[in-house]
Amino acid sequence: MVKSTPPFGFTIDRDDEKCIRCQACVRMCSNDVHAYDAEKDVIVSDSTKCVGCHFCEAICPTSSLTVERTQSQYRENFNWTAEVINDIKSQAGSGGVILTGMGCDKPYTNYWDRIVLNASQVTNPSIDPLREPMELRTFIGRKPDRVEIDSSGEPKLATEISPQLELETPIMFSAMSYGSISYNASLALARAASDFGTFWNTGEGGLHKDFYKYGPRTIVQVASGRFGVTREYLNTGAAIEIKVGQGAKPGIGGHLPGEKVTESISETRMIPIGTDALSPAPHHDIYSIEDLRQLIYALKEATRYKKPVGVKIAAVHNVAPISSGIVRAGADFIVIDGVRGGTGAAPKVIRDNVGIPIEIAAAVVDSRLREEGIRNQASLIVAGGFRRSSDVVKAIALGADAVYIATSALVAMGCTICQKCYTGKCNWGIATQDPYLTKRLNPEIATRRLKNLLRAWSLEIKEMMGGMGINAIESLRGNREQLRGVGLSEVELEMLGIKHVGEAW
Amino acid sequence: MEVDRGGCSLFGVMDESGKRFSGAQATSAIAKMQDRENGLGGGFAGYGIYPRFKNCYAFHLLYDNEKAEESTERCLEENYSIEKAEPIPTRKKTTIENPPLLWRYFLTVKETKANSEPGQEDFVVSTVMKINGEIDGAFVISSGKNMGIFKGVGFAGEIGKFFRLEEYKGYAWTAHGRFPTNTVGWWGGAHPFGLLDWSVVHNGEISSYGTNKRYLENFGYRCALFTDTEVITYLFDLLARKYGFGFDVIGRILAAPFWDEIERLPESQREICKALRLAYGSALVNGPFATIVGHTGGIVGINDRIKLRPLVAARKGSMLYMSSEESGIREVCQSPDKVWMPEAGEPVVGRLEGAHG
Amino acid sequence: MKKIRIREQYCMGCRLCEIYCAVQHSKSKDLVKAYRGEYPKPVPRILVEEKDYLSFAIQCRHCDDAPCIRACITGAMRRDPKTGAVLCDEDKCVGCWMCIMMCPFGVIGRGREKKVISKCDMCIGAEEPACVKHCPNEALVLEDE
Amino acid sequence: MTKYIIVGSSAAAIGAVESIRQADKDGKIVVVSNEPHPLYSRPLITYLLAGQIDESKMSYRDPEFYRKYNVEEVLGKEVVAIHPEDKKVVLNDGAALPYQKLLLATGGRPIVPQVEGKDLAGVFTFTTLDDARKVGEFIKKNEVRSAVVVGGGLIGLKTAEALIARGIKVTIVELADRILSATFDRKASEIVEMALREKGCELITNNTVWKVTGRGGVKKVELQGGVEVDCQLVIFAIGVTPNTELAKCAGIEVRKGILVDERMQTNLPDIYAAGDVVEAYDMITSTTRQIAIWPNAHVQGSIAGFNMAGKTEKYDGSFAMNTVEICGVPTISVGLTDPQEKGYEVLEHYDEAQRAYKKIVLKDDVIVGAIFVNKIDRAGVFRGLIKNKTNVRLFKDVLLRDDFGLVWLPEMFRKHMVMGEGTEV
Repeated sequence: MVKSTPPFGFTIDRDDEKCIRCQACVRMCSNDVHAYDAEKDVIVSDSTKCVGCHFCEAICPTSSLTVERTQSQYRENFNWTAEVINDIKSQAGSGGVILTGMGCDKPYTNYWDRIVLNASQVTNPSIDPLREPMELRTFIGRKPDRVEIDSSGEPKLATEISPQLELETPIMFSAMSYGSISYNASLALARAASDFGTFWNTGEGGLHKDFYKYGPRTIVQVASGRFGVTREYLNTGAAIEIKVGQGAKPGIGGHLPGEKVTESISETRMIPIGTDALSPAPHHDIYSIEDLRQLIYALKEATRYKKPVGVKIAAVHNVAPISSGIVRAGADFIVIDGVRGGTGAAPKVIRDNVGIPIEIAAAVVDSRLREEGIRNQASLIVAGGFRRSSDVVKAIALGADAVYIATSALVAMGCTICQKCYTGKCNWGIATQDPYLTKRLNPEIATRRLKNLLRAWSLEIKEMMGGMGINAIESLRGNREQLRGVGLSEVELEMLGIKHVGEAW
Repeated sequence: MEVDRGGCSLFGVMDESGKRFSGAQATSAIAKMQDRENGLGGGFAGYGIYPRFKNCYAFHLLYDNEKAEESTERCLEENYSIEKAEPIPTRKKTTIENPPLLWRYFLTVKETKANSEPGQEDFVVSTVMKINGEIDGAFVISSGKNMGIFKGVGFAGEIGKFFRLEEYKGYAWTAHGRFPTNTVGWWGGAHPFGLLDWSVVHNGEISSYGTNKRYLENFGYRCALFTDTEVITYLFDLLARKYGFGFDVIGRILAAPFWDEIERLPESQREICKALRLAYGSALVNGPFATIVGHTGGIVGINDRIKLRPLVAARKGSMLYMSSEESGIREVCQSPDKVWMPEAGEPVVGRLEGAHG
Repeated sequence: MKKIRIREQYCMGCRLCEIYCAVQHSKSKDLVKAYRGEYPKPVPRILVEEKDYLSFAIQCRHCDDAPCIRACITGAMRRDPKTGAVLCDEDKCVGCWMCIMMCPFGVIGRGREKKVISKCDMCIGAEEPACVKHCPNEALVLEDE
Repeated sequence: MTKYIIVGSSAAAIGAVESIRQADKDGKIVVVSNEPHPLYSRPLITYLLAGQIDESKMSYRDPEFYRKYNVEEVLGKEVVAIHPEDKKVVLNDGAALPYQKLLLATGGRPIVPQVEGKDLAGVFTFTTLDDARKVGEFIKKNEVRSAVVVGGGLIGLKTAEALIARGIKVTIVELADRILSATFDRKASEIVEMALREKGCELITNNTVWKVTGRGGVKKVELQGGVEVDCQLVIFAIGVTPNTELAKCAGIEVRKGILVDERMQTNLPDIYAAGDVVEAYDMITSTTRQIAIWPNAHVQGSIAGFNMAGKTEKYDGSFAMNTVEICGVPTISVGLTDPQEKGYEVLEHYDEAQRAYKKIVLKDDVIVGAIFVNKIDRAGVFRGLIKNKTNVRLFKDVLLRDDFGLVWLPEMFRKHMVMGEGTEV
């Protein structure tokens, strides 16, 4: 039969009037899309190889390139879409699981886009964040049930406060392992978090020795593969996060192909060079909540109760009761990663079909913990597809203490969400270990851009808070009265615990 | 919040020595600031006004109809010994229109229901929550000992006359004139708001309402009225009565200092303030407000953390005055010893001599 | 003086510095016109060296003790008193290539049109040299010495 | 206030003035030159003759240079004696100038062979501005159409090129079997010879002029073996000899050139020497010898200047190197280009189409010499490697590549060069 391969999805439009044959595109494309034909003095582009990362477009000095989405058209069919047909063709050819990168791109309702915020009008003043103090400082960790003050003599605090992470903005960088992203990308995250006063997360790949100096701003992850986990590692971090699940692939382990296990990565992960790094789907020492409790306390013991220990799970149907169990098992913070959470590599079918949106998960977990009177025992960090500052504000108003961002951080560093992270050929130098590509990400620029993003979002959060007449993030946290749903059903509103637009207090 | 929106006037006065004086002062002071109200609500709280029944919980109730009255009384009889029940005396010839039925009851908790003092208080709170939440047309205005709240729809000065406050004597009085912008007046919605001996008069609109409300819900408070005053009353009840914090600490919770101020404090204070914000961040009252809280031990005035609503205080001898405007104070005390503007978040505390808290 | 610092670890080998340098020193100073309309094609005064995944762009280092100035037989090569840059007066240069021989960086070249040398002039008059301005990865940065 | 006297006014003198003024703002500097012209660049005379430049472009520095540097010029005067014991120099007009520090930068003068007819009109040497003017005028006046240049070295070839540029038919007579035999190897010589011939220049090698004939003016030269060449102009460019007489008489140690130490001081205190007149250290041969080239003169003058002004600076030596473009063929030669002894390794590549020649001479994995013809753009990198005695063992195989550059150097060395980091070189 005729080879039935899926048609490609992009076309390179080159304005030949403007092309000066400088060949920057030829040199730069890791997918070898462009080639110079010296005989004809033209540059030709092979669109079939294009992944749509737009790097050539960005580098072209005369803007002569446009990467356009083109899809060879099949007969319209609501069910048998081009994506479906192409996936089948691809699998009929490969016989394997379809891999992809980044987060779920399916059009499940994005509730952030269906929630609007409040603002003060007339009866109370909005606050100008440029003139008045506006506090975003956030603490992650177990909060005391009650504060006791010893007033015999000079008043003194008589309550012991559990270890806390102190954030200058309620935004942290979510787990991305060194291995899934480049050294320079990790470095930029570490530096930006340190400079800005927030935290970054090692992911499950261990902590490179060079990054130990950023330890006070690092959340170290303990995942099922236990890569790079040592006593020193645990004690270097500011907090420990036990990774049970990830929004992009709940119930699935991880797989870093051997080619990516370079010398430096092998050292950091403590595995031989060139071997596949496999994270099992479950932690093989956690088959129940009691096991989790043991691990939490083992880690607390290992760090002498000086670091908050948290647990990250993917948002799934039972997220609320599971969260309650985790808090009761002794976690100081709990991370919920929604269905739109990203990944370096995941089976497409899992990424797109497993898990629930973070908006609902955040709301039900917060409510559940409050109902059980244990909300103060653990901080709630939510993750999975935070795209803008308003998403953050809405999450906090639903009840989250802080959010994790990762995809947004990558976009700040250049990523265009082409979803090809798993190929290791990231032209932007982010999701790759190829030294020819990694040097493209200047960590100084990346750090600056990440800090700018944090700064911009923080300013916007302050603007929104000021508009609501709130000058401390504590007063936004769980303040669902500031939220209203647009066009949501009763049940959705109930899950979110918010009123519909039009309803007053 | 909706019911509290607007300008509003506040007034508070007490004699810290415990000497009792008539409600006329509070009436004329609040009437002086009539510009700040629109006739849709006014009210007063008086402390030390029922010395004969000082060991009884004095319940002030308003009823929309007799059916509500019957149900309520049935509920009270079940749980309390009613020492006395009577209509609250009112003056007929005023501008006040269509008053509801107004009754007061002096009650002691039946021993079978609760015997310890904290137990009795919790029981009273649950009774109030029940009547207000479940009996249609009945509303408990106040429920403390040796105190009472008098409020209704009308200009505050007229409300004072209506309730014949000049005939009561108390050591502390608070008063409120309302300016709600978009609701019909309802007698129960006027200030002060009360629970046990707590009474709150409030000028402001708190933007942290949702956070505060959900926080209080953790401890069994049901915010039925959707009002700031209700929330502030419960916060005082939780922090002062249940947790036993002094007003200075409560001030640092409700109007928490900013982090950069906290960082400048000496270490022991810094630790306390930080711990308070960590533990009670959800009790931080955000947005503009000025509040005067009354209780058996005295009165406390407090502002939001950036002082977006006015509050002025004055002293003359053992007398302490607090008011939205100085004019209110000058109306009843022409030459105070000292007049000052309290700082944002700094509580002004009037303490009854010999009282705790 | 301000000098261009080379940071090879960030050079991605795109050679845009060469392109912008050439255009900066072209007649039209316009990318498309310079490359598609001018003859001879403009020549960059910066050079990207590449080997495997290592690359860097190098141009005149404007040495403190510049061997090219010492070697110049015409006095065309001189230090600009204001900026400290090593500049060549093309009117004086006779193309003896003494400076090319002396430059240990190999960053002085022969001009294409005239028999004069061609070297980095720090884009005199411009706020920032074109190579620095257009380096997408800040592999070239202008720094105060 | 120190008083400096500098004898000579070319590259070494300029180098010295520039350094003295860096170290001593006030000292009095006197430059004595036997030429009547203010500061000019001697190598430019061939360009002047060719008409490529006019006299206004001859000045090597800003015409105001001496004034700006507060230097007193004594032009057109000859120093005839040095009295080291009195610290004085005597001029040909009898004046005696006292000095505290003296620099001899007297350079060299052309060698004129003792052949018959050497004094005929139309016979010249070619090293000074006056020479250039005279030759220029002579050509114009006599409508010279053919010339013989004796000597196929750098000066000879540049002069020949200049004459060719003026439309004169030139014959070069060279004693050796090829031109540029001192600096080039045979291949390189051939390429240049080819270019000269293509321009119509005639080359006669293995021969020399023994007689110049003509009445009133030159008519022809006679070579050995009976060869005769008609011409109206003869230029002798067979070499230069250092002007060491003055020094010798003053008791300064002289071999071929004046001997100096690392600080460019002669054996007599406070008397320094620099430029073409000295013998200095050759890094490649590890001997002292004369390397009469412009960059050396400037550096030496500069070192001498610093030391005269009380700063200690050392001259670390140099080596032979030269660059010349003849008839559109640019060339650079550095160091030992054509060793005859054993123990050298030679890498070479010739690109026939472009006539591009590249030759690298190594000894014990260190480059000691190189030739570049037609493609000279990165020759300086090799000169640097020679100077630094860099061991090239690890990248020897790429030295001949067109894209050879700093990127191939060992990491530490490269980073130092490129990023200005790392160890001092």
